[in-house]
Amino acid sequence: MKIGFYPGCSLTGSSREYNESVVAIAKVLEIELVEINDWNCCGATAAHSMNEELSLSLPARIMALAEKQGLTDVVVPCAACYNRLKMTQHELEDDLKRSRIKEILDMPYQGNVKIINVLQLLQQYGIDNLKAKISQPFAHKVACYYGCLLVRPHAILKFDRVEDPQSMDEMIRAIGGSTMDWAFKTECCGGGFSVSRTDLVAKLSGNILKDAADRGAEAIIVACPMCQSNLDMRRGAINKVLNSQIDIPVIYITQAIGLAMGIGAKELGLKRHFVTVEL
Amino acid sequence: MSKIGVFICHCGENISATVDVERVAREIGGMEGVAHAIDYKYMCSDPGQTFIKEAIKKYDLDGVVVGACSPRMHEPTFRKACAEAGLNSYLCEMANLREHCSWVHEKSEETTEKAIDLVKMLVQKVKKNKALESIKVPVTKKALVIGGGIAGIQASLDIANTGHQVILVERDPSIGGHMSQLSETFPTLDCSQCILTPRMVEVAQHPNIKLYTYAELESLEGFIGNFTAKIRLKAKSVNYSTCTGCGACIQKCPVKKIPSEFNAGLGVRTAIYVPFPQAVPNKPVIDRINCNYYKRGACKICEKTCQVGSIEWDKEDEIISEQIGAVVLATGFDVKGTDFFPEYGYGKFKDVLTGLQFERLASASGPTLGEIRRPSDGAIPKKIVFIACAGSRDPAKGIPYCSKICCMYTAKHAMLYQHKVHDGESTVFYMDIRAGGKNYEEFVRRAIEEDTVNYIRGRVARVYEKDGKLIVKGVDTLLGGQQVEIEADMVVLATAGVANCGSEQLAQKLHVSYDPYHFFAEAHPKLKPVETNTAGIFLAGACQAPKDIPETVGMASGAAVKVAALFSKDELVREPIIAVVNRLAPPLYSTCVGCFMCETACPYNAIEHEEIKGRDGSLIRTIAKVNEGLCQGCGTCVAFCRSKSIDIQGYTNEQVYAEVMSLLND
Amino acid sequence: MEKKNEISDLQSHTGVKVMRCYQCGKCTAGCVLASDMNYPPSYLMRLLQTGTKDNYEKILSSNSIWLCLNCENCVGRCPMEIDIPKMMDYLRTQAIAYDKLHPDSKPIIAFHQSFLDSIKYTGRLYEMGLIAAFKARTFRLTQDLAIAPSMYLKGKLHLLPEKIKDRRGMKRIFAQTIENVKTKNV
Amino acid sequence: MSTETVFEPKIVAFVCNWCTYAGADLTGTSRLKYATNVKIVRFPCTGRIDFLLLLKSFAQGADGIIVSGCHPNDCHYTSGNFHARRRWIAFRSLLDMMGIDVQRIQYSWVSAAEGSKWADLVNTTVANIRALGPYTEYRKVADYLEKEEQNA
Repeated sequence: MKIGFYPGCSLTGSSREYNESVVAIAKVLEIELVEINDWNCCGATAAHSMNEELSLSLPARIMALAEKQGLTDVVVPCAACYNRLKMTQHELEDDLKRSRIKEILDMPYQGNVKIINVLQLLQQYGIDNLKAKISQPFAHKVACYYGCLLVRPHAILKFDRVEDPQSMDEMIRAIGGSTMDWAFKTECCGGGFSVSRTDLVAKLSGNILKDAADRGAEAIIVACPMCQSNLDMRRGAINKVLNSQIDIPVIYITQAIGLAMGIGAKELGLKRHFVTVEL
Repeated sequence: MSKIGVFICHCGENISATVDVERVAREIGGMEGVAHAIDYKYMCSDPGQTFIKEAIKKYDLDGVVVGACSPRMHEPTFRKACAEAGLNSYLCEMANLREHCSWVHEKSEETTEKAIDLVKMLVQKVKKNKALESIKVPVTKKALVIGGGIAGIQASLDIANTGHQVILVERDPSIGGHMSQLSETFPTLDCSQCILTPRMVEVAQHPNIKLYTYAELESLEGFIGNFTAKIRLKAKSVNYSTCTGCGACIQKCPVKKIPSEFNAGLGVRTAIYVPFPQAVPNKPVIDRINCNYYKRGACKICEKTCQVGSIEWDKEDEIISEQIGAVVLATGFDVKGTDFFPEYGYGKFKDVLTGLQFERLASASGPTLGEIRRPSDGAIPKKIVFIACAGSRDPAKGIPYCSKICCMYTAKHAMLYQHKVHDGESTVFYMDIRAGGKNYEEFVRRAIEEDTVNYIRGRVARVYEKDGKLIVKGVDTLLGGQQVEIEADMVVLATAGVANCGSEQLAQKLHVSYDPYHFFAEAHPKLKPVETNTAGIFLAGACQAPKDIPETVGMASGAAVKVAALFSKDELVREPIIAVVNRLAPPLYSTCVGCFMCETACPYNAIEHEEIKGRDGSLIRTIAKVNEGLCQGCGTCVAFCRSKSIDIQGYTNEQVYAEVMSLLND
Repeated sequence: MEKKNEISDLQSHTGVKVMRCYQCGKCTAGCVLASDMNYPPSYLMRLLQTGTKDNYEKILSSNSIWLCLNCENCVGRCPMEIDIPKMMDYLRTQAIAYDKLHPDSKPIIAFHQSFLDSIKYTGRLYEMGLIAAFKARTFRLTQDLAIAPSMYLKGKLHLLPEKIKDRRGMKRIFAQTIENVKTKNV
Repeated sequence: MSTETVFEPKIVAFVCNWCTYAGADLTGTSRLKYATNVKIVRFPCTGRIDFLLLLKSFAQGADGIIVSGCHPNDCHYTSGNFHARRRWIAFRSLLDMMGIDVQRIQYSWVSAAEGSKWADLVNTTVANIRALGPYTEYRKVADYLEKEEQNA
């Protein structure tokens, strides 16, 4: 199986362990990831907060490059990038906007590249085929945290259920773990305020962490670098707000799967977390 | 040269505001064959009609065109007026200047010109109109009432009490409908069953009412006064003529865990069952989907326990045929479940209920004998939250319309809760309180002021479960959008009232129209609320739109009166809008070549074969003949006729060609 | 016919019909930051419905538009499917043009600008540079001193930026959009 | 938009009494606005509509035609609209043969409850026909009809 790959900035920097784990399991699953040449940043929250045309041009360039490279499907592990690319594709269905953006880029853009997230990639690969690769069942009780960008807006992303989504839970169960019903699956962690408003991030991520802890989660499973860094890197600030010592690790779904496949903690980047991972 | 009279109505200002009515009258007056043309403020008013009558006499008119509202509104009015002045009523036509012109266009040249064209078109048609005699048909004085809820019960009793026969058909094993499931009723808080059950018994005992429970309409054919209804009597597997209703079989039935429909899924029932203790008839049916015997061919315990041998295993559905003259549709409504609301848990929280389920909890005949207890653990909820508009007024996830009854029953629920759980706290999240109705607003005020129900103006974003509590995240918009969080023990959703399942198919069987939400459509939103577009079929209750009990009962009585009025005559006149095959003098007799394409096209088998014989009795030709009783005047045969020998009165080829020509050559 | 004003511009631009809102408050009830906002979403909708210039300016100078995280909870639950986040994006761009920005917007805008600068010059996000620039803009010299080094040690920070080849293309994109004063949002 | 430069097509609508005529009444009671170009001829049922009548209309200079009745299964007369639909399908090929652009006839279903659908139908049809321009080859149709009448 061969598929286009857009890592995005976080995966080459602050969240490189996500990248490492994606690459590691892709190898085991014999999925060839073809990186988009000379890709740029999607603009994330900053661009669409500041200027709409910019927020459309940056993702459009990425997809134009993918088209040029002849990629039909592109997997985007970062939920933020995934969301921006999908939203841009949707916005550019409007002829006026499309022609304007093509003029800005001066590159051809069809808008027909299929953008999928990691969970969709694994679903395509097949849960049963995935099971076949499991050597050390991931026997832990975890809380799957989806956040905002993976599931909303449902009308455009059309991925999973908008409240209480299940795709990650199914995957965890498939690799031998157990999941829980909890209340903050899709509540916002503070996303883009990671640097600018750490106080609000601590508050919002605090609510999430507390509920998971109260329900006895051994780990929180995520598929978004922003969620991961807010819940992991900001743990000090969070624990201050909650005035408690919650030390539940926050790991990527790909890391969990990697562990179940028997891949080493180092190779999966588990050593890079702030909250020590002992699973 | 014809003498047509043309009368242009201003309809107050409804037409004259955008159409230059004087100019219309002026220009039509100049038309060839128009003897008289005037405009007047209200043509349908008494003086207006007098103008027409006088003109008919004064100018000896041989045709009348009234340019006013839709013929669907006032055609009968003006045709009657013409008849009173001695002009055959079918020589009167209407040009629709209101619904099809003044109301849908801005004031302009074009609008006035369109009005002129429409009137001209009808003038050209009316020139070709022929005097017609209306057809008299007998009336079968027996009514079919579909649905045995309070609407059907009321309609049946009212019709039966006028001395006419009624056939009442109910889908479920017992009559009673939703009303029998209710605890107390607003705004008086009298017990629903106490006022309903006597009516149910009256229905069963009434000499003029034939009750078919566990039965459904299979098909309906014919027309007003002369319908044939086929009714499917579903196999009850119990012989009602011998069954005493002792209930021994129910005691012994081993299949005990079937969710009870009557208790809205909160209670359980057996496979052989009577829906509820006060059921009418109070005799059981076997639910074949869940019965052990029908599932795996073994059990038959009920048969062993039955003293009188009433179990009929091999009984099959039976289809009976009834001749009837009118139909009353009273199939009621349904409530949306809790599972369609993602943010309220997709229906997975046991203690999030629908209003109807709460009725069962509050009802003395319910699964908790009237105690408010949580389905999850049987505990008495100390904090309860009611969420109004859960699905109603919600185009995104529910339905755009207001279900109308929820504001009142939610107030009632909160009140009942406070009466039953004295130390309890109840909160209602609402958007608006719609309490229009006698003593309704007073009732809501009582809930707030005397029973201390906490009303919060705002919607709930989501409900989630934590440590056995239901966390309700709401808002108080009257405090500028202050967030409110309540740890509740039970949440009740006032889910929307929707059209009953199968209503669309039923409408199609009956050829009545229905709205986008599958509620049956009334003939006129104001003036014909109980009639449908199909003559002889009437509406009662919530099958037309969500309604409370008083309204439903009123509407049911209204429908009954319409039926009684229809049955007050021995025969009724039908419009002679039917097909005819032309007849000519010998040797031609008719242009019909006897290909009988019309016969293949006719939906009513109204085409007969007529043999034309010579004096010596020898067969000359066989041509088509239309049975006046069966023909409904759809005209499909006309389009099929190659030799143009069959035509439809009121819409003849001559007439419609004249209309089209007039529109295109001005 | 609706008259041409700020509201009609907002509507024609975002496709949001402010009059669709019937003030049920569901958006506010579910908004994670409503309690930190000057005006929670439903209240903001009401301000827009009045159509007055004063109320519109109240919104532009409020912190609400900057605290909105675009988490999309509101639109996901809105019975009338009103796209509040899209509206917020628009209002932010309008607020920048309008000179009375709420103080809460400063660090947020500073972050966004540092972020975009990094993209403009390198084509990608240079986190070390971002943090440095952000500190410079906000004078929050001490913030994150604790975690930055450990980020570096965990290999989460590069000392040097990754640069894409087609940096000219990047500059062109910026020149034609955010730096182009005439740029009206498509 | 300057009306004097725009071509105003002549459009005749053949509708059934029970669904579309009533639907158009609802458009009125709902005060929805639409173009004045379309004029309604009322029939008991679309099953009644003889498609030669449509040709006649073209021969007489109609630029476009709307035929509309009840939705499938909703026909007041059970099956009239099905007959109409079958005949319409056959009729289309005849139109092609005669070089009449099928787009000049808008075949649709509008129920008694679909007032807004009627307004949309009228407006889109007017726009489409306007785009197609005036129908000029009606002479051809007229000749055809004369032949037909001789044969009959």
